[in-house]
Amino acid sequence: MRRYAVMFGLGFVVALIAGWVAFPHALYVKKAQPLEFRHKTHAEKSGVAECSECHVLHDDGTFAGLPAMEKCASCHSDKLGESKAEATLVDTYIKPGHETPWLVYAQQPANVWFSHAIHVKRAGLKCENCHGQYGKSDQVKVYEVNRISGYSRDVWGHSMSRLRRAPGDGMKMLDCEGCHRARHVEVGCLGCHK
Amino acid sequence: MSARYGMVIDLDRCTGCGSCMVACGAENNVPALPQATARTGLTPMLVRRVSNGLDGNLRREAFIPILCMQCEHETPCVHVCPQQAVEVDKATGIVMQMPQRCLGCRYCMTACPYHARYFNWWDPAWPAGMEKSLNPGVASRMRGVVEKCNLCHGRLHGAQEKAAAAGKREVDLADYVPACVEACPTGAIRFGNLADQNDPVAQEIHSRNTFRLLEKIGTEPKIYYKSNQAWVRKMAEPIGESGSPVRATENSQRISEVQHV
Amino acid sequence: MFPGVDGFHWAAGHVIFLCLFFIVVVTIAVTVLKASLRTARDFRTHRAIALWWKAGFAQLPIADRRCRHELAGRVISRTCDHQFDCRTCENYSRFSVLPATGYARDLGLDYPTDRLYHRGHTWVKPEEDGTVSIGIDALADHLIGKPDSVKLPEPGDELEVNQTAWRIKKNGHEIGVRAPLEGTVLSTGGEDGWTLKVRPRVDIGDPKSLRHLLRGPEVHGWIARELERLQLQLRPAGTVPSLADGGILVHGLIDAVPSANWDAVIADTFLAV
Amino acid sequence: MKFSRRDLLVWGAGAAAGLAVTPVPWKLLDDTAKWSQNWGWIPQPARGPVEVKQSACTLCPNGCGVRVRMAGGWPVGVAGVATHPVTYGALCPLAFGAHQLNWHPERLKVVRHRGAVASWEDARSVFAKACGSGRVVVIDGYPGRAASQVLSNFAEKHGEYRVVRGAETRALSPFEEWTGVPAAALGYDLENARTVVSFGAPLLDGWGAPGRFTRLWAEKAAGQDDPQLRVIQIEPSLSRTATNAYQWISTRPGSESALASGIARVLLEEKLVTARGPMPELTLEYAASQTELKTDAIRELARTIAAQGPVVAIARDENPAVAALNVVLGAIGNRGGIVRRSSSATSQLIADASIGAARVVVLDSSVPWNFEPATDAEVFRFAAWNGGPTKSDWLLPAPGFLEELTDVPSAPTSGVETYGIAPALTKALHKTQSCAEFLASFDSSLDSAEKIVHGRCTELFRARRGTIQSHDAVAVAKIESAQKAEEQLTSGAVWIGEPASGGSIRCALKQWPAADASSPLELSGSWPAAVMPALATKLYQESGLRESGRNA
Amino acid sequence: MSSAALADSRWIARGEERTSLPRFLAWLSPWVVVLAIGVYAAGLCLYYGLNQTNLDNRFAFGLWIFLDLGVIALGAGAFFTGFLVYILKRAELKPILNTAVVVGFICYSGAVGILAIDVGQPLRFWFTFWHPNTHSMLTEVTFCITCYLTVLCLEYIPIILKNRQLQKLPSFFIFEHQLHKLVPVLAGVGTLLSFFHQGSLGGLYGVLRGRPFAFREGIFIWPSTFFLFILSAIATGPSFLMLVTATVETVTGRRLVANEVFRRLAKISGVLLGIYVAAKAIDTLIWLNFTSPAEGFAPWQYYIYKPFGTPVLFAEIVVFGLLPAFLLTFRRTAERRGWLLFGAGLACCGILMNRFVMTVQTLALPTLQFDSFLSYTPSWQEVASFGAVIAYGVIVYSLSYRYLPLFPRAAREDGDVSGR
Repeated sequence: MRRYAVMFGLGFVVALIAGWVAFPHALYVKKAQPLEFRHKTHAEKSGVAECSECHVLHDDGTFAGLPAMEKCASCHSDKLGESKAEATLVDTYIKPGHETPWLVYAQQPANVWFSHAIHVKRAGLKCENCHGQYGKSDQVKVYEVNRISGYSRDVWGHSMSRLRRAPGDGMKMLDCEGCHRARHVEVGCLGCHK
Repeated sequence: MSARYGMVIDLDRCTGCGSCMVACGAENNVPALPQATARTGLTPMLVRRVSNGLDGNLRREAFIPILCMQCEHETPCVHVCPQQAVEVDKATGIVMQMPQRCLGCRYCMTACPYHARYFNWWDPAWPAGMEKSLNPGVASRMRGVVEKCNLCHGRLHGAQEKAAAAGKREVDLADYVPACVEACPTGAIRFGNLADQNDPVAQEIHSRNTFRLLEKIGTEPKIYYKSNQAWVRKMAEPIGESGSPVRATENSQRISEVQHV
Repeated sequence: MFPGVDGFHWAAGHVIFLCLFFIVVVTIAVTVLKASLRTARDFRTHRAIALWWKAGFAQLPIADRRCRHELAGRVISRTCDHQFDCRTCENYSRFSVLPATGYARDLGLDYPTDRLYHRGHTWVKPEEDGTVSIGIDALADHLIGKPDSVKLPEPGDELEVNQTAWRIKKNGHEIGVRAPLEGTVLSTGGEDGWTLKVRPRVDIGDPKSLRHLLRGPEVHGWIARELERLQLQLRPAGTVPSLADGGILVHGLIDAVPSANWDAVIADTFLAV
Repeated sequence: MKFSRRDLLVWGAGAAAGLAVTPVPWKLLDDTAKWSQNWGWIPQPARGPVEVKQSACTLCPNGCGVRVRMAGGWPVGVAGVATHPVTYGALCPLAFGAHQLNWHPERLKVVRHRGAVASWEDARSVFAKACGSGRVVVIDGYPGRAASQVLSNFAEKHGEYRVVRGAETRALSPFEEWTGVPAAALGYDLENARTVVSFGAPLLDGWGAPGRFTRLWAEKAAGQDDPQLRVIQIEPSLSRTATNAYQWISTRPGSESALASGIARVLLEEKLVTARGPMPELTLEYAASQTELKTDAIRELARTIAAQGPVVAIARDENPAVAALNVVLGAIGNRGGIVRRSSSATSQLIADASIGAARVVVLDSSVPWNFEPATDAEVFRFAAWNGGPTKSDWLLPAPGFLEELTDVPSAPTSGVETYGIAPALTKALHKTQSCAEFLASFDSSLDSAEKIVHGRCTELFRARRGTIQSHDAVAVAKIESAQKAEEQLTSGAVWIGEPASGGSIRCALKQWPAADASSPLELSGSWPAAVMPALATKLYQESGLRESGRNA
Repeated sequence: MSSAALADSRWIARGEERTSLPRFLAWLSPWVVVLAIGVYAAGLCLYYGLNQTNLDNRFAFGLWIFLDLGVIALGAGAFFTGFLVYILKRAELKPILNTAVVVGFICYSGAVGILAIDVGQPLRFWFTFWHPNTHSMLTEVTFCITCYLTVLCLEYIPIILKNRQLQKLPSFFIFEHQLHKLVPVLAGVGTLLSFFHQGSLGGLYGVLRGRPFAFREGIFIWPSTFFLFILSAIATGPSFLMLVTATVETVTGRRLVANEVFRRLAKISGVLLGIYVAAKAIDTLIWLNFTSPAEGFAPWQYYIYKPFGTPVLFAEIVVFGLLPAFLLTFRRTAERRGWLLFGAGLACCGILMNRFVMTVQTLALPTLQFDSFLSYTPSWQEVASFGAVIAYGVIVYSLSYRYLPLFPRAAREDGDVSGR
């Protein structure tokens, strides 16, 4: 009898390890960003105070998302430093005039419609509410993509159990709903889907 | 206050040109699949041709654009969907179909009295490179889900965003005009907020020759029709009501003849 | 489905529906759990054997469940409902006093009257020293003839009544012979090499303790019926059953009539599951 | 220790139990469902900044104003321009799918020589040789553009310039000899007409600039028992126009001229009009027998026609009798009738199928696909789409929808003179070249279309006539500079000339034209492009609204 | 005796005689072929999508849904017998119980299998549980069928574990024993679930106010079809069991169940069928005279399109309703096997016909003035997967009959040892 108990326990533990440790590694592929980028440095050195200085929200409500190449070029027209990243930026992207193929952490699937205007201008949300402290970070965090759904890891959030999460970690529909509920905002499916 | 978007379609003004269909298709990224037939195609806006059943000089035809009727009361599709992929939006009264939630059981299609719901029998496909010309405001649907007219929710989004940017809560109806309404060359399709008493469309629904399809089943559609011709108004009534057996009309006849793929 | 998940409403209908659903799910889950736990428990307490015997008995056709008193001719017809364990039968004493009308006829088999017989075709012979010897009876012996192999229990092994005491292999069939009573194996072997010497765990002085074993006239009645059954089972398909003429019982029937459904025969004879 | 089967079973049970409390099963459920919502093989719209631009549709000579929604530099939607002076924001059904035409499966991507793939260089060398060795005929389907200017300029030097006219223009052609005004300069003053007699013209079904008449009809006639605008449709079958007409007269096919004459006779006999023009010699009875109508019916019809003026009769195609009826009705050069639009336009040689001896024939992409010149010359056909089998030796891929800058002269039936510019909004998908570019590249002395457009804008500005209509109308006189005007036009504004001046036409019709049965129509309707937007074709099929893919 | 045959015979219940292995395999093989083709067809539908079927936007439901409704109705015998035996303590029906469970299991698993192909996005099945719309009859059906299938599995397991070889494993043996003790609980749950989803399947159509042919007024949240479906299901369930058992008896040439049991089933089936027919007739009258006119639909127009004329209605109520009800109830006919089975057969055809009409006629009839009556012919893929379900049923039942004690010897009235 004890033998069976041991066997059972053995299976149980093996499954736990496989599920909580091995599985996440198998599910998410890590991808490197094309460039080094430091939000912190940009804030300090070039005195960029507001996120919206680079991530522009136009007057008609449309949101630029990641700044276009010209924005970078306005300062990095030629190398400001010796770092390798600097070289790549200038030589491979700015000089030939190619956009940097950033991997977007907060990328939502094609069927989601998200308006920064409504959330920032009308609801007065701070960037941190959804994007966390990344704006103050000192290096690009590693981009992880879900093998099956093709979603960025940020959608599910970094806590696999989704139990203990920092604010702004996780951009699942559940998270949108939670926030809407908390603020008594009622939106139908097609309020956020397209 | 919540809006109730609706339409009044003046059938006397409809020449059956089909602009609304094409505009709707382009707006909603409807694929033109060669294998689709009249019975398996996607036509969220479908212009049906009807006749008064007479012959020779007395024969007259009319055209009835059929889209989702946006039923307000006991909305059949909403009631039957097992997983809440359809809902009547509280704020706009639009009956919203969510392809991403849809299981593809097609129960809603059997429930819809107006046959205004369509199933994606195939995956959408376009000539190589043409995705560049797709409307970014609307996601393309995958095979195996039901879709229908959502009153151009993509355009509603645009209007909402614009309103928010301008610091307003209510969208400006000038910014939110469904594709079919915009496309109609004779202005036969008129769109408005039925909840707003000052809206001309809201007033028009009370006029004498305005009617709705199958009014008696009590689904309270928000799409109204209008015609000064009695025989056209008769088309709103169920078969049998008019006392004579169903009158097969050109394209319904055609549809029933279509061979299956 | 749960509060906080899109589509959950605190509407009466919604909540009632879900509650009902969860109740059903829980009921089903509990049922399965209960069954598994009980299984684990019984598994620990080796109840399997008892259950097996029970099940085996339940699977016997009515005709094979005759009460010993019917076999002895004390009653016209009675079906046993105690798994052949007369020790628990409240009616035993009532019938056992009746006169046995069953006549002893020659079965062509040797069934000494100095021993008691178990329905699984084993016999028990009380010895003076308070031990008993156990062996398989004539019919079983004729049936099997020369076994390919025999696996006897080791001295010191505990026997449980109705439990498989030793296993005999023959022509690919494995025959489990049931122990007639509970006790400790003292020695194996003996004149024909198949008998066990056992110290019974029950007081064989007490008449109740061996009550479940057949004796006297019952034995003849019983064996007669067993032979009939054998006849039916061994006859080539399609032929009319002819009564036993004793002569058929050659030693090693299995080899003599290989065509028969020996699986069934063995099962019915040795009351296997 | 030995690992028995039962051990394995128990181990498995444990593992199963354990797995249930890991994210594995639940996350997989979630992700597989998500996967089904984001299948990689399903094209999704590209992301990019959205902007709205104005231009004009150049797929047919009506040049309706279009508002194009662009995303990431590509057109994603077409709509009408509400302020457009001719179309009032209406378009034909096909325009709404036009932005997908450039990806149409039948799009011509490469040069083809008798079906085989060839290169531009081959085409050029062959053309150059041929040019040197003989007469070149250049055929244009959309005269009056700057490009047409290039074409004719080239043709004058190396041969001959001819045009293919649309049905609407052909209907006006009889007046050329009677009035001396080129058909290209004539138009209908429909805005002021109160009765329109259509001899089979698809007035509500893509006739002229589609928006123009449908809007008029919708405002003045639709659903009214006694409309201000009476549309009388004379047509054998119940067409869209017929069913919506004030009156539908069903006649025998091909009897239009007879009926026209009959009506004219009644009008004159009964003095329903102040007598102008000659009395047709054919009798009312003859007309009746031809049309299979009762004589009384014709009388009745004539009275109805005369009842509410001004009246104008519109033929579906060239039809002298109907033209003459207009004379009788006094519609020539009068308010609500047939008016002279511009003084500038000149008459051009018609490219009827036979074009004398020629070494090379060049067909502009604006020539209807089903126009095949009867010639043994080497035929170079420019086209953006392949319309099926053709006799042309060379197929040269021309720019598609909104891929090239062109200017937009007045629409064939327009009552006023207009001018607009259709800028190229999208970059070319393939290595294409317009006929004008091609020809100009052989003769350096020729101005490019762009240059001519620029010149025309300057002229327009200098003339200081008319107004430029964008969101509001601005008199040209009030515009500060030529290139300001050009800018406005390039961004979708339209120039409108003064309203047609009345009696500037002198019509001399001596005797009634011979009533020949009107020619059976073989040319495509108002859609000269070789193909229709796939979406439109598909939706028409599925709805059964239009049986044939053509003539929308 | 070949070693294979010997090995095989070890798995056959003790003392039972079954046909030889080769003959058994010969009997299975055609069914296996049918199953294989069907599985291939189903694979096509899953891989390429439902364009493999002839369903379309008007005929959104077709052969498959009819099949689901049909088999689930016929499978009702499972829960109803369980209900009679364990809740109403009708011990005399015990002999039929195992068959009932197996049949039920086959029907329900088959239905669920087909549903998995029929929905456009099988991977999203769990959305129905995660975001349920409790107003939808389909939700009720989904929940109940899933639970009930689980229950059926749990009821089936003990029967499987009764297999001679499996029984030798003590753990299995005890588990079977214990689970068997708890089966009454499961029977109770099963009854509750089946009761609801049988009804909801009717409700499925009854609530379609957009389909006046199907729409019915009702009691509380349930349209009348809800109750009609329950009635018809429990009425025909026993009939189907009779048919199955009788068929097995003819195929195997063995007498498996006492006539008494048959008579009892017949009585139950007949009486319930009688009640059903009455209810159905009343419902039809109310629908034609009140419900449908109130929606503005003239009653006669439902029956002007061939082949769905009034004869269909007549056949449904009289030929397949009243007639079998009499055949099954009256002693004279009920005592004659032939008549009995004929009656049972009619009853089963009746319920299938009812489900067919409710599915197909409902969709075929036009609602709008300018609609037309449509017809639809299933594609081979649909038919093949339909056949697969039947083949699957036959195979599972054959295997169960061969290797499991479906009809315990002990329970049989003739205690004949050879188990002929």
